[in-house]
Amino acid sequence: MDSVYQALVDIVGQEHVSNRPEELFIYSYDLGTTEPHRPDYAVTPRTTEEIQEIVRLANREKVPVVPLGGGLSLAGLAVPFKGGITLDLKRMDSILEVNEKARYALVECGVSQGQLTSYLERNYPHLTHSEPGAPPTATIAGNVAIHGQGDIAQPYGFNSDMVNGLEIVLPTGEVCKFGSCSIGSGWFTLHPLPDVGLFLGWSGTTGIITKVSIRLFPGRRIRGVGQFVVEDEELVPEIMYKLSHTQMTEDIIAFSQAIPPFASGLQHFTINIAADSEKELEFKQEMVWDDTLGEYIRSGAGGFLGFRSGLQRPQVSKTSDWRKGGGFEYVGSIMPVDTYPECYRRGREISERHEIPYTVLGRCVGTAHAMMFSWTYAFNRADPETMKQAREALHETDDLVLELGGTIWKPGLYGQKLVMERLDPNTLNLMKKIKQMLDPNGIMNPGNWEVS
Amino acid sequence: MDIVACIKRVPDTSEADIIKISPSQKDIEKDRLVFKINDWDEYVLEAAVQLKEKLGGTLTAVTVGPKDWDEVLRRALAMGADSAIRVDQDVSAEDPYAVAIILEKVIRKLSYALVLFGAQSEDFGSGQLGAMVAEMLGIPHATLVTGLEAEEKKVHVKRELEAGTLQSYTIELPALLTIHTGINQPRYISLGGIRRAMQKELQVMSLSDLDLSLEALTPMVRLEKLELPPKGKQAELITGAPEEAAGQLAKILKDAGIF
Amino acid sequence: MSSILVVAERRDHALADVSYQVLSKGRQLADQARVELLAVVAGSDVNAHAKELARWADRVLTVKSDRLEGLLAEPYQRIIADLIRKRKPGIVLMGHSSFAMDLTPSLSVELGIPLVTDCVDIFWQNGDVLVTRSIYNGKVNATYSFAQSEIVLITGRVGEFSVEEGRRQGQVEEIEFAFEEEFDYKKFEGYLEAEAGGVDITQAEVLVSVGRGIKDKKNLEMAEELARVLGGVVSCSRPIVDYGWLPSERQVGLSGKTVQPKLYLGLGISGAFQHLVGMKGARMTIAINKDAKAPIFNVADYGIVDDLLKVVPALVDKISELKGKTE
Amino acid sequence: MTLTDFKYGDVIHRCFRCGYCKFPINWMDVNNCPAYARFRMETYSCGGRLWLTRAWLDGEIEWSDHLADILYSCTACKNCEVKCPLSFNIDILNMMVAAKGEMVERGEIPSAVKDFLENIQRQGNPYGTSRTKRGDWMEGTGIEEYQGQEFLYYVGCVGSYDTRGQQTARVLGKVLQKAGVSFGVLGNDENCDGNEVKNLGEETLFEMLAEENVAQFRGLGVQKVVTLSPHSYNAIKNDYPGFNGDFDVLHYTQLLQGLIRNGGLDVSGGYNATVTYHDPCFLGRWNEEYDAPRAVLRAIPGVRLIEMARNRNGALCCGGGGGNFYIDLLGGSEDSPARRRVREACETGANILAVACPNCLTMLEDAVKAEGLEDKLAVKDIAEIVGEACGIK
Repeated sequence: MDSVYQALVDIVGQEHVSNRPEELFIYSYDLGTTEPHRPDYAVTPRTTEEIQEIVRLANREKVPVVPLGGGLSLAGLAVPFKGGITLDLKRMDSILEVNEKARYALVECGVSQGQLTSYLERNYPHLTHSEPGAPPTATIAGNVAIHGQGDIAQPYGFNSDMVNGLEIVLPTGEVCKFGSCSIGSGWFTLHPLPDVGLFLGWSGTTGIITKVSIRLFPGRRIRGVGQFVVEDEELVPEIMYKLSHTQMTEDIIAFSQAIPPFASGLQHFTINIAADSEKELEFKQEMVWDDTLGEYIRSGAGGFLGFRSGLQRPQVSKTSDWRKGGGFEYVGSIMPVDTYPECYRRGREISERHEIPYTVLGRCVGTAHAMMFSWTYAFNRADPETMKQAREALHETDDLVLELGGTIWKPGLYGQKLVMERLDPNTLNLMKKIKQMLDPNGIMNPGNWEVS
Repeated sequence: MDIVACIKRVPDTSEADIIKISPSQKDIEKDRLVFKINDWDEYVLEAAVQLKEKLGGTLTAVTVGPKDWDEVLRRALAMGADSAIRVDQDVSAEDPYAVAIILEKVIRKLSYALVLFGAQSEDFGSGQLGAMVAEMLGIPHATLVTGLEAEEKKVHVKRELEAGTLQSYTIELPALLTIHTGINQPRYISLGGIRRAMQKELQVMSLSDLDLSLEALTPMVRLEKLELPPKGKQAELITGAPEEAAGQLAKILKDAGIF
Repeated sequence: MSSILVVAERRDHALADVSYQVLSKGRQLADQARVELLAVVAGSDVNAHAKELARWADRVLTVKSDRLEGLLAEPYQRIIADLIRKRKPGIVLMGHSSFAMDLTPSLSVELGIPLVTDCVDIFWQNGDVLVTRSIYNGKVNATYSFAQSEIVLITGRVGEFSVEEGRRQGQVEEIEFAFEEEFDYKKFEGYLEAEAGGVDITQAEVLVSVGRGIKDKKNLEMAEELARVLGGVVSCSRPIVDYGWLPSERQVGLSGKTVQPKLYLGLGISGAFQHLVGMKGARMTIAINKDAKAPIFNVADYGIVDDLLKVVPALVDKISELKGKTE
Repeated sequence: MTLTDFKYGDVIHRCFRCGYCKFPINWMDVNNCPAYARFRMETYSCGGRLWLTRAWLDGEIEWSDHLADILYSCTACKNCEVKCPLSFNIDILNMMVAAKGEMVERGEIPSAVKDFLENIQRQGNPYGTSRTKRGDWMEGTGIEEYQGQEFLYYVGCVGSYDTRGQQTARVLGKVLQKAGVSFGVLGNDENCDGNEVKNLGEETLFEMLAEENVAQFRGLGVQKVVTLSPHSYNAIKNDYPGFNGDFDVLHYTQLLQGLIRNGGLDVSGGYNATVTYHDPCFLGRWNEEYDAPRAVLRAIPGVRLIEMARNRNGALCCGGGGGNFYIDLLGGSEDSPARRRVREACETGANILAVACPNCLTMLEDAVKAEGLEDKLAVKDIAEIVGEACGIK
């Protein structure tokens, strides 16, 4: 009898542990191109206490622990490269508190984006959170853990900048709280207490987020999406700059893709505007369309494609069907806005070299302080050749990001290596110390950010 | 390894209250009943098919009965039997000895290393047939087999005694075993499989094909009469919706000092 | 008819209970017909058993042989067949044990004599012996007579015949028997006891016993829960072991354990004889079963005719409530 | 069978496992896939089942009891098809059924499924109860055998054998009598409709049942059928035409809606309760009939109809589909879909949970007991509510 298995059963109960081939198969796969690795156990805990016991067990037995949220990073961040215990956290799905006045929501780590969106729509229609482009099964906690950005990134920045507090189970099993909650106050602010930068962006290698408080923002009654297009990619940076200057938009996305063919080569803008009254909407649209984009339309450099009321959330999964189906993976990066034209051109080259319909996208983060630029490569899951092509394209793109002076967003193992090669030695050394201090047995999501 | 599996068809009598004795008192009324393969014989076929899958050889299914009985042979064919033989003779009322005489004749015509029977039947359940045939064929046997491992020349069997005790034997082939429930998990036979088995040839033999006459089958045992068994003491029934009944029962248990 | 012969069966160097049962029945039949009752016992150490049998039998025949280990049917068959040929008893009686099932059919073929197995009654009618069997798994009784046969072979159902006190002192006669063959085509390898998994249902005061009606392995949890609140353990009928849902050590019945709990609560057990014979000793029997006509209701003190999947959870609650009150 | 022989071998890889299939329309809860709601392991999600099926056919994993349980835990509720954004979504359930079909052909299926199918082969119902008892439910109702009446009232297995189902079958019969509808039933001659058999992957058995039923209906000159169960309704409406069985079939709520509208049925007796309605999958998502049952309820004086957060094509399945009302792979936990559903119904403040399907009725009523909500919430079939409203005791 497997003693670790038995111990896990004692912690979470028979039904929430498996070491059977079926679960091990499913949890060995990322949705992207990363090669599968089987965990030894799949566990679905319900409480922070259970997670603590599991982590302590893992330290005793020197078994890796791999936390898993929605599993939609596509970069293989939750693939159990060294086996061990995959912790599927999606059963911890309670929305614990919505503080209307202080505009924050406290959620357990398994709460999905869709769940919170729907909850707010039904109970607090005047509040919203920054929902990323991922499918709604993506989790709030997973997204902040990888520095995600959402559909109100333009005014408010990274989702990880919206964190008001965290509850973390350390790799050694202790529970720590960060932010005002750590001194027994509400979960309304992270500052001015000591920094928690030890956990965000570490891809679950320094601890397991069990609770997170994130900021909520005004959810306006009327939301609409305007479509704008230019032929010349060189124009995109200044347009993004000007649009963000108006402070009238919630989301600015520029994208270009090979499908449908007639639109190939064009740069499309999706511009979200929200308002509480027709008057306000009209005013904002004037600022955006007449005062900002008007000149491009008049000069013929750009065109207005239309305006749809209501917020259309992109169903990115459809990209997975571009090459007879099964999947896609993208390289995300955080880039200076003015690199857009080069990102687009070089990305398109890479795609074409690998016979993949190109699709690139830049989302304005903050007041054009940066953009999240992504290169997406679809593949056919039934055709290993296309997966190989995609994998190569992804690696070339990782190289490109750094060449163009950007940083890779939620890099996979290959990207992490590139980043660590370039990291300032002193910083790398500090990371090493932090990692060794927090995770002496190296059990947390090993393979990722292996500084030591 | 060549295997012969002897199987039969029985009425589904799982519900007590659908059984009626016919006026003659010599049989039960069968018109309201549906028929099925004998429970034990499902284990026989599963065991036979598993041996065939493991060791190769042929599997022949045999039954003795009227046309309707083809259906159990179809199941056998659907499961993987290579051929099936039905001796067209209604012996359902006869004593096992008569049936044994017929089966001996059939089996002697076939190539076999192992002959399998169900340990008993759901209807008469005398549990005699297999061992009788073994004696007639002059080959060793083991009844009530719940464990079976076969090699080319011999089989290792576990047979069941009372009180959870088993005894194990090694028996040289050819041999005859009667198979008990629980030796395996019989697979489901899809209707598609049964329909496909309709294509396979199914051989029908008459007594004369076996150089047998009805006289040879004269039973040594005569059925006098059938009757419903005397009622034992009847349980006091607790009625009402589940939770009411449960409530009363809980009280009874408490009063009885169970808890 | 000159005599009735009872074939005694030994298990673990003791006489099997069923042998006493058929011996008593044989005594009764012999007295009614005023014929001699013979008993035969074979094995390596049979003297003690011979004395035992002599309390019922007029004459006990012993066959000393160390070739009979492992209840190998064939050597027994040789001995008994030879004996029957020589003594020509009118009735040969044996308990319907696993051993008898291995032995009697081939014996009847060898001697060309009729065999009726697993009889629940054996009686005289106008000088002929008649037997009653239980068929269609317990739902019909069939009575048989024997067409003109000098010798008939009958096995009696386990637990069906009560044991009368034996007060005789029959004679003991040792018979010589020499085997003419090696039985090397069939080798006894040993006895295997059901592997013990820690739960001994024979010691439990309360048994919650599950049968086919439980429908799915998963529903065992329900029974476990009920057993917990009643401070008992879960046992089962044969199909549950056949399905592999519980180990055979939990099986009550002929091929399983015989139990005598304070309470026997049968869930979805129809009550085939093979099962009932193992729980007759229960002081209180309760049955929950969908089929109102299930035989278990003929032995139970109380019954609920309903879906156990609905009753059991309710029962667990009610019991917990009542316990709550007392504690 | 290998992946290449698999009828859907060229599409099954297209599932990206994005997980939209776990949600209801309004995203309020990732637990709208009954099997995933029950087990919360990715294997039990729609995507998990598709990936496992592909891996099995590909030889990447072996068949196992566990794999069989996972596939058979799909209740065919169609939530995944409604939510999947990709164009192959129309084949998701077909893929599941085809995979189950492969297990059926190999004979490797959960023991409860084996019982279910063998019982239907023998007795024409999943319970294995004698065919000769199928008509017992109608004792003392004065309901006639079908002999050329306008409607054949097809009761189905649950209505014919399950105690609770029988009550509903009787009430509906009386309601139809009261409304003066000309109808008859098949009694002991009724056979299983086969809807579940098809979803359990036993294609040939389903074909046989469909052929026999169509032949029987036509032989009797049946033109119009009204069913108690949405499962029967679905089979007769969508599958029987493929067997030359073109019948004008109604679910009873559709018939009652018409009768009430044109005054054929007097429900002025009323029914005083706050009612929430649970959409049965085979009436709702499968046949997009969301309005008739609600219209019937609204027509009854005293009924205050309120909706659960998950309703219509976003409704959570009771967990009884795909044969699970019998094989019950999703039971035994507070996460069982039926128990989740009755808790949701309770949250609305309703005191009556109305259903229009005998399977839902038994599933949800048991769940109410398991949750100990008897004093807050009662499960009633719409037929029973109508029955009371028109004075049938």
